[in-house]
Amino acid sequence: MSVVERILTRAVLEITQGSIVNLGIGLPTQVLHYLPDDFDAQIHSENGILGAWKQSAPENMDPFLIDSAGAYVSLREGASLFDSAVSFAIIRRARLDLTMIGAFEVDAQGNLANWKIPGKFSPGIGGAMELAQKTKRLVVLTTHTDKQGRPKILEHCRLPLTAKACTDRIISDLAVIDVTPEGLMVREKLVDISNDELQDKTEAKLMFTAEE
Amino acid sequence: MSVVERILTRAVLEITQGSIVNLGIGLPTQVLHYLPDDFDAQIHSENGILGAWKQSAPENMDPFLIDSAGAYVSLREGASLFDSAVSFAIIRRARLDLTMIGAFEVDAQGNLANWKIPGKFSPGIGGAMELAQKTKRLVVLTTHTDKQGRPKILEHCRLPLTAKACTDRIISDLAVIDVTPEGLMVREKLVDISNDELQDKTEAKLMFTAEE
Amino acid sequence: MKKNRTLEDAIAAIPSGATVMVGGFGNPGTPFSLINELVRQGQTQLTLIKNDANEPHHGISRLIENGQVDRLVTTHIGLNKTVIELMNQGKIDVQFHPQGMLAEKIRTAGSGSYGFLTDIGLESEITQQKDVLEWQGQTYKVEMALTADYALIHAAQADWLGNLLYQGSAINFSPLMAMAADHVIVETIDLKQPGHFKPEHIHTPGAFVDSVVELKALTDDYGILDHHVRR
Amino acid sequence: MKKNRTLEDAIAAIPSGATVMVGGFGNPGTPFSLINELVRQGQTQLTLIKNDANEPHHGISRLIENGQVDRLVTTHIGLNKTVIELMNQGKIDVQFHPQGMLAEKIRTAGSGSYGFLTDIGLESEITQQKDVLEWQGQTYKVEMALTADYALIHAAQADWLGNLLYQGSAINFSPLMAMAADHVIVETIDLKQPGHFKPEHIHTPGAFVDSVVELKALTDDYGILDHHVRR
Repeated sequence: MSVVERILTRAVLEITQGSIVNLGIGLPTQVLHYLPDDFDAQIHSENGILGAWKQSAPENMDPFLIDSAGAYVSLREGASLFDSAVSFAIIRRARLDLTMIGAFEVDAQGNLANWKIPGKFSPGIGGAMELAQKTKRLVVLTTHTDKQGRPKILEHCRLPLTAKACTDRIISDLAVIDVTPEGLMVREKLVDISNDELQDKTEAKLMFTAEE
Repeated sequence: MSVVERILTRAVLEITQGSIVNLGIGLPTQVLHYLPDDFDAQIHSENGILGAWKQSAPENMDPFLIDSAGAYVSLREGASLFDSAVSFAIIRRARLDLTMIGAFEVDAQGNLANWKIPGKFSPGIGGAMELAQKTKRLVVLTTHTDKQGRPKILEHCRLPLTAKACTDRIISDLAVIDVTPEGLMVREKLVDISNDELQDKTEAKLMFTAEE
Repeated sequence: MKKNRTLEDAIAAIPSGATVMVGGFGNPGTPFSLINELVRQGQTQLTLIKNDANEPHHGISRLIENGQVDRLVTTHIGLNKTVIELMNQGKIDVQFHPQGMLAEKIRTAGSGSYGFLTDIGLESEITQQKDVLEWQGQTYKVEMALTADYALIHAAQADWLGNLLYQGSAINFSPLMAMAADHVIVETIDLKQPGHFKPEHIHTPGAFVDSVVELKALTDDYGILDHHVRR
Repeated sequence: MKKNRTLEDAIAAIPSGATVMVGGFGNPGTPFSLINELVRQGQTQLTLIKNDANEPHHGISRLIENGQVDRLVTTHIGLNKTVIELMNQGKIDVQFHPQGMLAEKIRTAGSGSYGFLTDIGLESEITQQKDVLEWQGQTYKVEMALTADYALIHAAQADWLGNLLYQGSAINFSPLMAMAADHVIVETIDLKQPGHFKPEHIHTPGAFVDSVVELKALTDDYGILDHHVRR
């Protein structure tokens, strides 16, 4: 299983029956394809969809129906379509049960940085700030380290923040980690790795549950 | 012709082809019934209608379709229905060409008072304040004097104002009077009355066009 | 997730002392069945937010006449002499707003914002100095968002995901209140399966709705009021 | 009043230097035909307001690449490397807003208000101290309304009174921009007589629309972008 597949396979378990879920650009949008076809969840896309679903075959693809990342999607029964103001009203009124979102950096306080690398990458904020600040439950999907092998889970974020203290859980290719008032608590390991090895790949101090 | 009929018969001439018009509660709502059946105007009702039209026969009356005064109305071809926020967006964005509105008092500066008589009558503001403040052209329909024969067209309004300097024209049962930077200018007389008699029934100083 | 509830259960969730938004402009859009159940259950000390007070012995006027309402936030109650009388006797506290301001205060809450800047009524007696803001060279009135614990909504059609469609002039405040209230209770005579409606035709997406009550019939309350028929 | 205009006449009304809102989120809702005519006519020094910059050589990217745009107000241009490059070279001034803030700034203008109070981004680097308001014991960011001289809108269907219906995810910013701009120009492939649409299905009432251009065909611009098809 690839690193990405490992994250997505675990991420899909976060979605509970009957919930309303936003899947951010990048890794999260791919979670949709890991959901069973009959799964009872409503996918919100901030460009104005509640009830987005997997892409149709090319002959049925609707050029006027994309998700927020630009990929063509279909609609489930019971889907609704609306303008961007209503779409963000759903977000800011905390009517989303869950948002999964990507990260450049996430830290021990649950701070998230995912929109800007000054001088290098600044394509704009998109919907990330409102999703991070207002969703009931925010789960960050990220590789545990960057391409150079440097930790992405930090003691304190160094990049401009998307939102403060917004993250509830981090799912990396190595572990599932909760942000708790005491700090980062490792809940599951997704590979065969010792506590010390996992800590080595993480800048922030990790806590491990008693039974491990 | 009754006093009311005289006002309404003149008022209907204010509505130009293709215009968007709000008819306020009271005398103005009755103007609708003086419009020719094929007249090209869109009647806006602030409870969420553009394209309201004359009441249907009882057997076709829709209990879910009223104007802002509570009277059942019908819809013209091309009518649209929307929520109260959009309805007042139309008003505040000055997309109405004309509003006709009732008055307790109107004065030489075009100030209008039509919502409150302190200690006596205060059923609420309704949509009057926004209509008066934001419509491109505001025409006041009013009897020239009140039931006790006292002038309603004053030098300065004494009641709490609905909006300042909002009135463009006053149509009473006696005359059509424009609010101009110089003061009130009588444009037409609707009955056989001398300038002096008309001035006697009016507190504000009236101007008369040269040819009279 | 199915949002169907019985009339009794849906209304029983509302505690005394709650702030309750009620859809409707006059009769159209007034959720008479939800209101009548609230009369039957008898919760008290309510704050109601509605465009008007309906007409005597009808709609929210029944709640007010029954002594269940401490406070009414509204725009115009000219068609209800009974409530005007109760207001004049000091038996109910009535707060008036310009109609579009009430709509926008509710929508502002519904969009997750806290207030907006306007010039409506800025120079009138409805504006108190404490609400006036000098900001970057201009003068505004600040209108604060209006939230509520519950909203009672009549929809012409719904599905059990909570997607709502309104009809006629019954739309009015309902989509705004559905966005603004923490718990949204809807009545409808026409409950369909999800997928029945074209997604573009849905006025209120189900995300905003918590409970849907299917009515067995529309009572006489919903019918034509004779005195509004033109002779 | 008939609002039908030719493509050429409708766009010729826009002067150089104008502020122009453009509907669309990615391809859906982008009024490619109106934009391509604006490229052809060559007005310059434009300020554009759009969710994104489309993709290279497509939609508003053509206006930007053609040097007609001084300033872009947007939320995310990650799918347009060409415009990112022009921004980094200082050839276009780009102002970013959080997506829902951009939507709400436009809707606030569209509702005739002047600004709103929010907490989005209040503690982030996007908030400057000059925009922070202490008001009745709370701290807010003031977001000011965003108006425009013109809006360019793609509607799936329209009538010649200017009533508009959108489809799919092509709704996005269009109804908000139609409310907010002083002059609203609409393109549609499907122009009907008034009365064709159910009044409850109309997304934008004709009161907000000034010109309707009937398209003879939807060009390739409106079709599927192969690189967004999942392999």
